Amino acid sequence: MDTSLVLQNLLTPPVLFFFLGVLAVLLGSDLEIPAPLPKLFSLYLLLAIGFKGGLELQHSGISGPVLPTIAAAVAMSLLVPLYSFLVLRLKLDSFNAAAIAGTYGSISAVTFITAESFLETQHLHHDGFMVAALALMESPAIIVGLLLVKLAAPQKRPRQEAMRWGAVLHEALLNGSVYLLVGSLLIGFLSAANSPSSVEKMLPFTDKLFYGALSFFLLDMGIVAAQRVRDLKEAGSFLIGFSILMPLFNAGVGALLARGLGLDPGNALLFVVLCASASYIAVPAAMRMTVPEANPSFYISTALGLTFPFNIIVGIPLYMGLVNALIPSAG
Amino acid sequence: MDTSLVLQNLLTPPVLFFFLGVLAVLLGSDLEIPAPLPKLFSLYLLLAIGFKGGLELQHSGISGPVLPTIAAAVAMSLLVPLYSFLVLRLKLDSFNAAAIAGTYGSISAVTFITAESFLETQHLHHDGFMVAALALMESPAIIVGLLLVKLAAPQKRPRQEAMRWGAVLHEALLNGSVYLLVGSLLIGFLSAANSPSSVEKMLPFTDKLFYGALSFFLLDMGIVAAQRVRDLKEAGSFLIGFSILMPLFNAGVGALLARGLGLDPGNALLFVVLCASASYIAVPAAMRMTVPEANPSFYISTALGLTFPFNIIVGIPLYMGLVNALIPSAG
Amino acid sequence: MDTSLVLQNLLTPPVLFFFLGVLAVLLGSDLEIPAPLPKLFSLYLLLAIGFKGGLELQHSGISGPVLPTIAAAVAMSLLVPLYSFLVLRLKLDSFNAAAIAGTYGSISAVTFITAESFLETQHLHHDGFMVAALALMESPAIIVGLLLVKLAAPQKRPRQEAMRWGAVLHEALLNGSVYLLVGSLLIGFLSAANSPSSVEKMLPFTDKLFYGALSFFLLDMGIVAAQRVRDLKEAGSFLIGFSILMPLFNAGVGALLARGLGLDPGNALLFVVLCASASYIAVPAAMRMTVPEANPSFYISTALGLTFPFNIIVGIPLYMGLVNALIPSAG
Amino acid sequence: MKRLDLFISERELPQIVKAIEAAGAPGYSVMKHVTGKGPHGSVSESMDFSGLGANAHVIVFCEPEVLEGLREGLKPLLSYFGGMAYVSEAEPL
Amino acid sequence: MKRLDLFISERELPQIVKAIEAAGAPGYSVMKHVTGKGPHGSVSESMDFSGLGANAHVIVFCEPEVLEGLREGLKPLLSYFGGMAYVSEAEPL
Amino acid sequence: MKRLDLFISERELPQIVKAIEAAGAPGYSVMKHVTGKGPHGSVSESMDFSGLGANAHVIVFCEPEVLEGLREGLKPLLSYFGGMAYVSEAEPL
Ligand SMILES: Nc1ncnc2c1ncn2[C@@H]1O[C@H](COP(=O)(O)O)[C@@H](O)[C@H]1O
Ligand SMILES: Nc1ncnc2c1ncn2[C@@H]1O[C@H](COP(=O)(O)O)[C@@H](O)[C@H]1O
Ligand SMILES: Nc1ncnc2c1ncn2[C@@H]1O[C@H](COP(=O)(O)O)[C@@H](O)[C@H]1O
Ligand code: NA
Ligand code: NA
Ligand code: NA
Repeated sequence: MDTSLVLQNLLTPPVLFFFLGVLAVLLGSDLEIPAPLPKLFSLYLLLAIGFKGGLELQHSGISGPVLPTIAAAVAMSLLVPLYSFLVLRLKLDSFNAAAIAGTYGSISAVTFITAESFLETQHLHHDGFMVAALALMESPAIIVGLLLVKLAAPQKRPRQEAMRWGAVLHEALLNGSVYLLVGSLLIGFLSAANSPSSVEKMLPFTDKLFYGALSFFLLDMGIVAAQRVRDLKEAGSFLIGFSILMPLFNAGVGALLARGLGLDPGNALLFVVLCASASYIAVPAAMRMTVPEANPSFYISTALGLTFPFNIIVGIPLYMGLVNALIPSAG
Repeated sequence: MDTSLVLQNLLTPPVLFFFLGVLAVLLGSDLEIPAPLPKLFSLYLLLAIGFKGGLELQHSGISGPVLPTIAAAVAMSLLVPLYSFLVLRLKLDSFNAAAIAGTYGSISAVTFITAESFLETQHLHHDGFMVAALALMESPAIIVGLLLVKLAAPQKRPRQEAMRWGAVLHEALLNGSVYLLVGSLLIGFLSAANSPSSVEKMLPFTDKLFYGALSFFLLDMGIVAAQRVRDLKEAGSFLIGFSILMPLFNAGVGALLARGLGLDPGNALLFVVLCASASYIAVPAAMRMTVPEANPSFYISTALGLTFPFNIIVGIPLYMGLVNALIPSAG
Repeated sequence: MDTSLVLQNLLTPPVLFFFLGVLAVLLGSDLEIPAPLPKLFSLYLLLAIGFKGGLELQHSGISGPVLPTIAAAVAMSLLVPLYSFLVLRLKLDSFNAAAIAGTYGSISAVTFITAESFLETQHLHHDGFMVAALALMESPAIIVGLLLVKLAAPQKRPRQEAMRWGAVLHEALLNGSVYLLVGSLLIGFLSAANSPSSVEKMLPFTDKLFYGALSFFLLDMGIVAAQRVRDLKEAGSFLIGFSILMPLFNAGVGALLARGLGLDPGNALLFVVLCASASYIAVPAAMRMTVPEANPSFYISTALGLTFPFNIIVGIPLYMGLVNALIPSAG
Repeated sequence: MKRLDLFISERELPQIVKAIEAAGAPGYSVMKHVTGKGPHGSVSESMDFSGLGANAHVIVFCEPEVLEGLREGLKPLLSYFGGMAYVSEAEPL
Repeated sequence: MKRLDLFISERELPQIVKAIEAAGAPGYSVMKHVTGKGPHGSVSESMDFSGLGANAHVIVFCEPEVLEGLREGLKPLLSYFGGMAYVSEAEPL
Repeated sequence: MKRLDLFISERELPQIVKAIEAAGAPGYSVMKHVTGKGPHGSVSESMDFSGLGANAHVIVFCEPEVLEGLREGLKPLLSYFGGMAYVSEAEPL
């Protein structure tokens, strides 16, 4: 493990503000970022990352590794929940196992963004189509999670109609955060083709502010993640182990796939981070609706209380080391 | 109708984000921008547009077409409610007719801003004094609206004292959004004269962010406008027709006036847009207070559910075509 | 008193927006910046001022006048409450006297920031270590305030346990705003040393937006301060006199100290402003918890309703004049 | 003791509060951002940006005598501007 | 007249409101951003950014007959999704 | 069953919640951002930016026995910090 990479990641404003938030909770400070301010930053980050991805996708075009990479990403978002479910069923009932499995098949946009920022400090190139992969990995995992419930859960559920496929697909595809991300991607794509001068005028908002807004949001994420640590005790050592080992395993699979796809180191890191991260935005909201039998504190505290901090703090530089070992830099 | 202008307008981020918001409602996405975040953007836009207008007014000075244009704008804000009222009385009672009439005499700052952005993509010059016209068109229409109620409504209203002129003038002149717009205009004007270095330091906030913040706000406006479409059915075909035809008529009158005033194409477009737009910020809040007998869903859904989207999407390029036909460009 | 300095300060956007807020209340406009938007700006300003201070501290290093200045600042935050308490006890009970005394020993970050902006329009240099002084003056004053209650108040208080020293130190040191300011300072300091490229990416957020965000926040501060003026009547002429004369006296002491410390005019002004300002962010929240016997409208309305506007409008240029008289500019 | 629950538009809050104070109520509490539906239709928070706002929920605990004054002062406002008011029983803790 | 106080997750609000309307209630009021604790654990506002949200407090004033319909429509939702409901007495002002 | 309505400063919320939990209440609900007026004067939201905040409205539904414990735990807090508390009757739906 390349400790200099870890240190380089650690001493940047986004990660330090994340720590500041965690520490606020541990020390008992009353620092608080009241609702709906975190929502403002969350909406902004989704809009900006989508828009920037759309611009880059327009410039790079849809060729070369684009489609295979996106296909591989979607495949991972279908596969990860399946094998996660099998592991989780060792200790948990079908409802909880399916909800957590879906969470780990999906992605964390903030982890992705932090990895992008890390790449920029490393002066490593990455492509806009990775944002398309990000956008397309959210929904399939939700659907697989719910499919697992339908197949594996006790036959008679009181409100079976809540599981109508229409409702599930609706939740998976039109969930606010998925919708905003995909919509902004399309808007970036269309604007870049038709109105370069208007794109220019968007950049101070979507580009220049981005890093600072990410740092501010991570301050809140640090607070929220640390508040979840208490729940982890309730979740027990099995889930704690799962929250670290499953991302590591997924990262390994992701790195091999990235190598097979011929991705360059920057895109490879992002691909690995997509595989290794777990959703705490779109998926919990979907699961609460469609698998109310599952305990939210399980799927939120694993994804947000442990996997997210792990990825932000040591995961990203660790995966960079892995990528560097597997994929020789072109330079 | 110049379809290339329509397309150029359509494929810019502000209009596309507006569409994204509309589509979110039509498709049933749970995308939501919770209160008071839209208020943040609304306050910001008023502050920034006022401040920028004040700067430009300081630089251009108050000469040439400035005073006649402002006088014509105020005249239109008095006239439009009068003939609108006559039309509306064909089908509606005095209360509703007066409230809607006032709405159409007043202006929509967001439509104005979107038109400014459109002019910039067209590389057409426009002047700061148009913001002064914008600021001065809000209050007279409110007053005329209430005057119409007083004159035409049944003599005995239960809480006559609510219609004390003091209260009405207060609401018209000191309404939060009118006040912020006019105040920011004055601050821009004073700062530009006395402290150019401080103006320089304001610009990243008021200028650079502007386009992105407008796009974000229009995402919410799209959501809110689409939610109003349901109310339009209740309003019936008369009001639906009114919401499209009255702006078109007002645009025609405005274009002729702009030509008479000798405005160049950029300022002419803004003048037309002021005439053709209807208020859904200052006026509804004023009407709710002073004409509670009127049905808010009528004056909000016409101005916000139909006239606003119409102007944003096809109105602006349409009016540009009209201006281009009537006023030969100096270039 | 140098009236040209007063005018130069007056006609800048931050001070004009403050006036606009005050006037909104006086005229009865319904302009409102709803919660939690002011909190967003308040958090942002603390984060940005801390971060920038940390950067500058890293560049300047901890040498020369840094430590003596910080020590003098902390000493003033201990001393001011002591002699303020003696003065206040002439008319008030121990609880109210201690709470107000603590308020005046502490500082107002927004006054400090406005003074920094004033220095920039004056093209006067100032150093990052002054932000460290700012950060370190908040807590001691809170502690002295509570010590005074403990020593001087009636022996038997109903909930003595609320005054446990642990709780008091906790409140003083981990109060959200103190914590965010100190944390951001450290993050700026660490980032500047280890990741200059990431600092570069923070600047559009922390630097470029700063002046505009300050102006927006001061609009709200104007509203809030003017709403407090009513309470001042209740507070009576003794407290009104105190709110003006005590800052002037503290400014005098501060200016002499600054001269003794050999500070250059820019840093000297900031030092004076720290001495002359009173806290209305960290301290009231702390006092409400730990001296509930004191009347909040007293310590809030003096610090926020009178001392703050006085400092913002005439204090800063006045103190500049004083500094100019006492400390010859190096240039 | 009586408990009065009022649901009115945020926009009318200042007038309602004035009437409550005029009736001599010993205190009141206000919650804004209330949405809902009533005889006058649906109220959402979506016009909040315009200053129009949603509903407010006002609670007043008072003696029965004060309630009479409140009824007198509030009824005309409610019938003119819309809004609902309900009374129930309560005791201080 | 009856007063019904419901505490449910914001996420289930649309379904709860649908059930209230289906039961023929004359109106209802909704307050969001409610935190709290109940048999299913603590609810805070910290996940608000994710669309998960906190609790909502729904109040319905209605006649006793309507309450029966509400009970029928709401009970299954509450037992499936969690949430609490309490009834008390009230009168129009 | 009993219903307890508390109105206190947001700043004292953690201590109040602690007392409610200590009294063994089966649950509680909290609404922040409550403004109002009482014997100790007016409370607005304008100091929210400073962390001082407005009032909170806390609701507890519980059995009469638990109410006794709540009274004991809450009364000293209310008399020291200010705040009001009212009790009424309610039944589960
Ligand atoms: N039956 C009811 N139960 C609870 N809240 C109600 C009821 N009827 C009306 N409301 C509330 O009172 C507000 C004003 O009612 P309205 O009379 O329609 O203006 C509505 O928007 C609801 O928030
Ligand atoms: N005894 C109670 N008193 C007041 N509110 C309660 C009570 N029990 C539950 N609640 C509220 O109802 C919500 C849902 O409860 P539950 O999902 O059943 O745990 C809680 O989060 C509280 O806001
Ligand atoms: N009679 C009342 N009716 C409703 N709410 C009240 C009443 N009295 C006090 N309150 C609420 O309780 C809060 C605290 O009151 P206090 O600190 O005792 O002045 C007030 O700010 C109001 O929100
Ligand atoms: Na994943
Ligand atoms: Na108009
Ligand atoms: Na001080």
